[in-house]
Amino acid sequence: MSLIDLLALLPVLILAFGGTAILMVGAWYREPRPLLAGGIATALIGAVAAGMVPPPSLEIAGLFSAGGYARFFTILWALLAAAGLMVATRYIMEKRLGAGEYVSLVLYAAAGMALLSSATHLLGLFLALETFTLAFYILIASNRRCEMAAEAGLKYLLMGAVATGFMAFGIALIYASSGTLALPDAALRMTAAAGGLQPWGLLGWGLVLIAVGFKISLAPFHLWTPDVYQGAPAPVGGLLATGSKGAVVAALVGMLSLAGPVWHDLVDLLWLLAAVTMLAGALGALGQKNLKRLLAYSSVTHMGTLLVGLLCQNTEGLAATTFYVVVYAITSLGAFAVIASLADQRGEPMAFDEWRGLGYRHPVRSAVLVLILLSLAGLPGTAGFMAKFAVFQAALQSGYLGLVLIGVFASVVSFAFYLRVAMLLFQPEAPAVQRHAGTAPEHAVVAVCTAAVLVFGLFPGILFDLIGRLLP
Amino acid sequence: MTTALFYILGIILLAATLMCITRRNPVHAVIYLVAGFFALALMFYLLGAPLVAAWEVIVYAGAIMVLFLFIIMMLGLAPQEVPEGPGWQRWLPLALLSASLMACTLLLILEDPAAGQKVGGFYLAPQALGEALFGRYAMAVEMVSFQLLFATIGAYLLGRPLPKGEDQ
Amino acid sequence: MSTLATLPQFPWLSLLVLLPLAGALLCLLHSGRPAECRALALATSLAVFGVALYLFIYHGQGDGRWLLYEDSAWISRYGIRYVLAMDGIALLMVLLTAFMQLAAILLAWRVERQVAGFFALLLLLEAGLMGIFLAYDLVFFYLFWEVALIPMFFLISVWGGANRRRAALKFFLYTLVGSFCMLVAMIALYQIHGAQTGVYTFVIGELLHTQLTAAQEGWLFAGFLAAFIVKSPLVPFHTWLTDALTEAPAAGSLDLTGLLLKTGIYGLIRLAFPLFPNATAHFLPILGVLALVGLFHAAWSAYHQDDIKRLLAYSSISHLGLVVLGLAAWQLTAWEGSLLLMVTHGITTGALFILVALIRERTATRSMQELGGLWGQVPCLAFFFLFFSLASLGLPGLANFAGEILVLLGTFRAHPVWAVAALLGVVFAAAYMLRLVQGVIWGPARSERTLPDLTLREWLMLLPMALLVVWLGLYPAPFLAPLHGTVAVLLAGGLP
Amino acid sequence: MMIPFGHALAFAAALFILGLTCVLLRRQILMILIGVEIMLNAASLVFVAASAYWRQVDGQVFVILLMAITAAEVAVALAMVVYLWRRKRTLVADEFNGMHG
Amino acid sequence: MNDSLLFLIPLLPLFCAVINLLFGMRLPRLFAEVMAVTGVAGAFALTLLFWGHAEGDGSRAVLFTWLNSGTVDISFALNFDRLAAPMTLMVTGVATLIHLYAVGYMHEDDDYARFFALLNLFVFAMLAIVLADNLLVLFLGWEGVGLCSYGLIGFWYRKLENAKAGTKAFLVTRVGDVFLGIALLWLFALTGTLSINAINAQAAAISPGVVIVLSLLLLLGACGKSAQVPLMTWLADAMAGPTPVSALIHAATMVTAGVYLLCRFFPLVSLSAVAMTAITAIGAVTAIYAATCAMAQREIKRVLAYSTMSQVGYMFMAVGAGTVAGAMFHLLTHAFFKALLFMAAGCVIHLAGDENDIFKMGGLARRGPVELFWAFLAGAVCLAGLPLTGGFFSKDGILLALFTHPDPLYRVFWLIGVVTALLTAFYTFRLVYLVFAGDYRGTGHPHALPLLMRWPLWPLALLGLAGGLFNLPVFVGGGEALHHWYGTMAGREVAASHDVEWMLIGLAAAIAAAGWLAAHWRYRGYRPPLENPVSRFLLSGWQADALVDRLFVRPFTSMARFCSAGCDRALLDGTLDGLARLVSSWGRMLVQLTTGRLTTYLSAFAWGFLVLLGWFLLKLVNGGGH
Repeated sequence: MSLIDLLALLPVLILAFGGTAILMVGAWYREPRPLLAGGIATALIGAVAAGMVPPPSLEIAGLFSAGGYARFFTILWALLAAAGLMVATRYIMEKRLGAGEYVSLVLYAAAGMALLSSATHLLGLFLALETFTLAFYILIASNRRCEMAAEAGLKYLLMGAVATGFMAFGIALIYASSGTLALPDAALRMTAAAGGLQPWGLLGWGLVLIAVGFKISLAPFHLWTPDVYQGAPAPVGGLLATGSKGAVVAALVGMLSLAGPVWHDLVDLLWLLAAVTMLAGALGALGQKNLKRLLAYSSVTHMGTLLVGLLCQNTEGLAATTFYVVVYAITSLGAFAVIASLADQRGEPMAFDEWRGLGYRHPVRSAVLVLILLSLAGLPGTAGFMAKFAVFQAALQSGYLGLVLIGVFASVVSFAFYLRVAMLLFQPEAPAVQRHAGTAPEHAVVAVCTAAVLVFGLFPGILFDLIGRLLP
Repeated sequence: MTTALFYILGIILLAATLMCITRRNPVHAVIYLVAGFFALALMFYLLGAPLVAAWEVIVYAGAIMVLFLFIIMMLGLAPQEVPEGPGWQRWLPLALLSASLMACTLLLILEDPAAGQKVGGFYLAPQALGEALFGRYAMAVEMVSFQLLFATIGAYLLGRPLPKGEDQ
Repeated sequence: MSTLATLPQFPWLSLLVLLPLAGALLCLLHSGRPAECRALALATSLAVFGVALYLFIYHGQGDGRWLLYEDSAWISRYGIRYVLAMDGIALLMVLLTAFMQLAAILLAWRVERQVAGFFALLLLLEAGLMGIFLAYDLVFFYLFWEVALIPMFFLISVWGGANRRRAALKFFLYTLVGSFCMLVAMIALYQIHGAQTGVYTFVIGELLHTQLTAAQEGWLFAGFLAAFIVKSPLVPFHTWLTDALTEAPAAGSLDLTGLLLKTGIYGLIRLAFPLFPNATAHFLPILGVLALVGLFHAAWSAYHQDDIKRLLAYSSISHLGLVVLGLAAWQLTAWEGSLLLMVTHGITTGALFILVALIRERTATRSMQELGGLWGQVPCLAFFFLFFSLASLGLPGLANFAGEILVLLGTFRAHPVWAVAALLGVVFAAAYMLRLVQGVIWGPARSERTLPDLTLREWLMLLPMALLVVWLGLYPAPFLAPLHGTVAVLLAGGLP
Repeated sequence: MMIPFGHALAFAAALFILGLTCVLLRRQILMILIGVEIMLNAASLVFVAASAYWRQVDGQVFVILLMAITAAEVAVALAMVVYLWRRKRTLVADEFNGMHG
Repeated sequence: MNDSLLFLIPLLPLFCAVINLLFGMRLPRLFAEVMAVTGVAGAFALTLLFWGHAEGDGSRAVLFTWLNSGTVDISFALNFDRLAAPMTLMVTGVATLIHLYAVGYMHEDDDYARFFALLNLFVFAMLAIVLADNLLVLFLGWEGVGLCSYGLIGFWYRKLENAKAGTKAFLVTRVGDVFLGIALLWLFALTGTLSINAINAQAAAISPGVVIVLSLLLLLGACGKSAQVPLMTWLADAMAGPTPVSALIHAATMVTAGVYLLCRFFPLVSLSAVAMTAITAIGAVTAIYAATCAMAQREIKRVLAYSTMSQVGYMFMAVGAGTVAGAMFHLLTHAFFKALLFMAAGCVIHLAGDENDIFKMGGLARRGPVELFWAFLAGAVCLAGLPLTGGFFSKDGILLALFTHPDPLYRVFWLIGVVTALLTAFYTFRLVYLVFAGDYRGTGHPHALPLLMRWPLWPLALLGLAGGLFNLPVFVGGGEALHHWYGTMAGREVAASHDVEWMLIGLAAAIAAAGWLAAHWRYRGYRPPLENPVSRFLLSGWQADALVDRLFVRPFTSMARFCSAGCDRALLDGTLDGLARLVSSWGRMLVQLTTGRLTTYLSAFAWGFLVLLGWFLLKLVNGGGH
């Protein structure tokens, strides 16, 4: 660890130490507002630092990259953390949670996600993954007054632990077969058949894939998702749905760009995973009567689609996937932000009955939710469409017509369930009860997400150009 | 001699683990596992990793498993009354899994020349490991230290008693 | 095109798309004040109509090249451009859209619930339709193609009848399946073209010259066809329409039948045929047979309906069958007839849907069992009903006949048997339309209470339509004039 | 001592399977966690053996860090166990099935 | 004078119709009435004024282009030639009288504006047929008369039967229109034009087989409007309309449109002997069919309706026999006396207190104004073909043409014509006896007859009785004026020796007398109607309605049910719903995996791992490790 490394690590350090500092302050000073403000400020400073301070080296301690791609995601997750905190403000104050702990955990998770997105070493990958996963274990269950939160925490924790087991064993096998943990080498040496241990390594990659599959809820490892989304409070759910998944996918994209040929052997497996995931998510969401569970299943479909993009072993695919991740993160966060902003003493609106006719009480946020859902579904003009378009484009270019057709089928089914919610919001029969009017920070997050959905939908060039320049 | 010892230790490890996972009394299970980990620690030692062996005993057997034991005692967990009668549905994947994993292993050992290469005769001095840890991998150590810090917070947040009147 | 494109010109076409969009936004901003929303919507649609009329009068004459063309970069990564282009066909459709939208907005005047939303959706729909008719880049086109669905979906699902949710979902998903097929085909075409020429672009004009193998062309054509046939809708892909039209609110039905259905046929003309000429040539006979089957099937089905809205829905399908038949004949006269028929059908059937809505407002029913004798109670309304019914069944001198006879004259030259069969369908049209008229306006009055006859607003909707129906029936030449050049070019296998 | 690398891996694989068996068969949360520990130890065994095979330090470093992380995770997990016990007085995993579908 | 002014002839009634339609109800009643009569009378006057234009090759006037697309270039164009002129004159003239009559007839009805508008519109449409220069304009009128008859038959719309009768008329005639439409399309495809004269000029170039088919198509089209077998079922029901309507539409004008069409296309039709025979056959069958039906009818207007069909059958026979002049001659005289008969029948019905059944009349000669009886009788003798009446000469001309036709088959048609003449005389006098003779058998109270309903009868009676003068045969000293007027359009020259002609004329007179005598014998004193299967069969028009119902209507409705309920609802919607259910049931199955139990979730890990291992094994076995 040299000074250069530390400098290159600056944004993450800001997040991690800022979090720690707020934790310390929070131990004595229990007033939530300044702590939250501090947390948001820290996250924003981290984002600014990542954007403004050029890294002196492109590599940090051999474990992480500090290149543009890594920085990009660092900014994204830092901003996400800030948004997550903004959305969580009211939740923390109303539930009288420890603001210091909450803020520090979120910042810590953001640091973990940022590191994960830039991992170039299997050890770094593993550690970063564990870092934010641990934070989420705690965050999900942080509301100790809520039965469902406890259950969600337990499910996430146990599944996570098992996934960690798979991950560790997989990495071990990769190491055994290649003799290195540094990513490009680990992949390259396997194809070079150094020592002929390639099959073990392949099995190792498979096991890693299972663990990753759990994190980004690929079928059949997705079963926890709806329960956890439902149980976790919306601000945490928002982070879980966006950051935790996005960071893993970003890491996958990074790994893929570093480890090209090894994935070649995994293609058919990935193909199967992608297909099953898209279908499982779309079909599972069909019968849902709870918006958060529906969003969970929808995230499953989206991860399947992402995997399609990943499968395309070219820059098109990587760019498409990255674009998709960003868009998905923004959109999903928007959805959870709307849910959180409507939460009141009765809790968050979740069951469809609570949403019915809400458009007449809260027209703006309902309309925004509809827009977000349509973006998730992939309506042209929204960012979601461009994301799907990019992925399908790349997939067709790589010849995955079958996957595209499955994706199309899943999209049709997705439209069905998203539209059902959209209809529900504006059903006149039984006007819903008034929910919370929302606070300024919540509105700000919703507004930013909405704007992003539209801007990236109509002018995706901005983001595409950026990604094109950043891709490793 | 040591080669034979390795296999003996391996068998002890597996046997102890098997005992562990089949015990109905969690205390017994943990004790069996501790025994297994001792054997594992010795295997580490034989593979030329004395420091890891020591840590296995100290951290795993000594700290983690004791922590388990502590919790079991604290919560006063009785041996489970409900017999664990796993139906065939739960055995089936396991049986298939074990069979196929073993098949894979056998195939590899038989087919793969690299798997037949000998290991051993390698000794990594604790000093070298320490240098690696606090040299190249200092950043990882720092991350783990953060991890431990937040784990502490988490344990505190989750583990403290529920507020009055809200514990059911 | 080259000279036009280089000339700096006022972006009329963008204006056509953006005006309603702006109107929709303004409506939403005034969501608390229904009266202002109505005025805003009316003003917007009037403005759009004014622009369309201006274009018709001052830019309507052409020799088959683009009348107006706007082109600028949009998403350069995928070669997607912001291209709006107008030829004679598009001009006609734009004019129809602007006109029908005025009627729709007047018709929606009485909506009580969520007025701002309703009008915003109507205007959004108009923007979408304008985009469909003008966009000349595949992805840009697709954008509008889908965007136009959303307002219609909400119009049906929120303001519709008893089965609205089901109908709305069916409508949306059914058309969506087709659209997705088209999307996949679009991307595939893009890649094939890119691989061949190195130029990756979605601009239709550039894609025209892609070399495709027979199999490729067939599959891609099928993809496009899926979208357009469902939207048209050809039998047997039509059941969504009957439900959607029946359940939609009045203004929604008007737009759906008057405009949205035309987009399918427009897509065939604008995209599917020029892009895949060989596949088209192979497919035309099947298309003709499908159209005929649809013509008869829908006419028969219409005869069996009791709900007058559903009957009209089937009549729409039947008429569109004739339109498609004209296209399948691949003959200049038939094409011009089809295009004219699209316009006239939009107006006549649209007017009938308006009348159904007015009848429903007064009598609270749409069942022929419960209606009758309206001539004695609301003579003006009944007169218009009779008038438009007659126009719809193709009475010479009224609008539909002009289109129909051109279709038949043209089709007979290419496929006499088709034309003869289609003529038989004309009797069927008379059968169900007269049954409708008989059930609604003749017979004894069903209730004693007096019903109000047409109000000024309703006159404002119906009278221009009636005049237009007479005009189009007797002197369609001004509306045919912009078509001559364009159709000739299209039939020759190219686009300007 | 000289043993074929494959034999070490075979031991590890067997251990992993035993751990997985524990996870899948046992219903008590604590036992499931113990199963996870077994799986992690199987990974450790592979790391150490590979470290010897490649004559490198990295594998052992990973094991050390893995232990630390496990410790952290176990700490949180056990806190969760205590928390759940307080809520429900049971540690049978399937009892926590308030959400489903 | 400018030819374009010819357009005033049809446009005047149209203008008046539109004015009445739009403002009729808001302006004084008198205004509407004056408007209506002026429109038609004006057209009549204009026709006289423009008479000179018809001489020679006639005049052609183009108003503006209607349709232009590619090779299609169709204008609104009129052709006022020697065929059209007398027809125009007849239509406008008879229509004027009928309008006058209608003013009287409708004076108690409040819905007069619609009535007069439709009446005027009807005249306009008929004029469009008559004056059409091209087939499309003809078609416009063709459909137009269909529409107006629809509106007028169903005029008293509150009775659903009336509306249904109107619908029936429209639909059945539209079936005929389809055939005309096919002919139109085909002719356009063959000749590239729709101008009737141009088509006739090019007719010789069309291959004979096609000519046959085209002629048959035209014939079928004509059958629809002229209520000939097989498209005759609508006419009898059409009597549901007000009597002036019956007089106008179903006696004088609309039903003659078919004959006029065939005459217009005579150069084309006459090219094919087969087609000519078919025309004659249709005419003959209709003539005898309608005559038999008329013998058993009980309603006065239905008797007249069937007689119209029968007489139009004669006109068809005339065309078939090749004499356009003969057909037109009968058309004209028939128009006069049939309009007269209908209008008189309207008066009779008025007198009988809106009673239609002739068996509930009787003695009306004494009940009403005596001139009514004489007017009716004048019409009747014309219809029956008593010597020296207009009907006698025109009918005789047709029989002569049939008799002298070189084809022996035409003798059969001639025989049918003769038999029909006998039947005609019989049922005509049956009508006269039942209505006017004996004592009043009804219960209704007579309405007063306004003057306007009475005096328009006289000109018509005069025209009917003296109609023979228009085309008096040479051998009785006439000049065959009509025949000469038509010139080249007159069709075949009917040549026969004077002996034959005198023989036929004697036969005709004898037959008419025989019919009268038979009726005298049978109905001199009142006898109740026969109730036997034969009369029931004839009363129902040979069960034609039932036949049509079974052959066409029922299959149509059951097909409609099949398409709508069977195909769309059950099959298509059922398939879609089934697909939706299938997909959502997959969804339910998948969701059942999310049991909420951790053990399930964990075993999903195991299954996933298993798949991975399976794939791995496969790879190992296949690739030997690579």
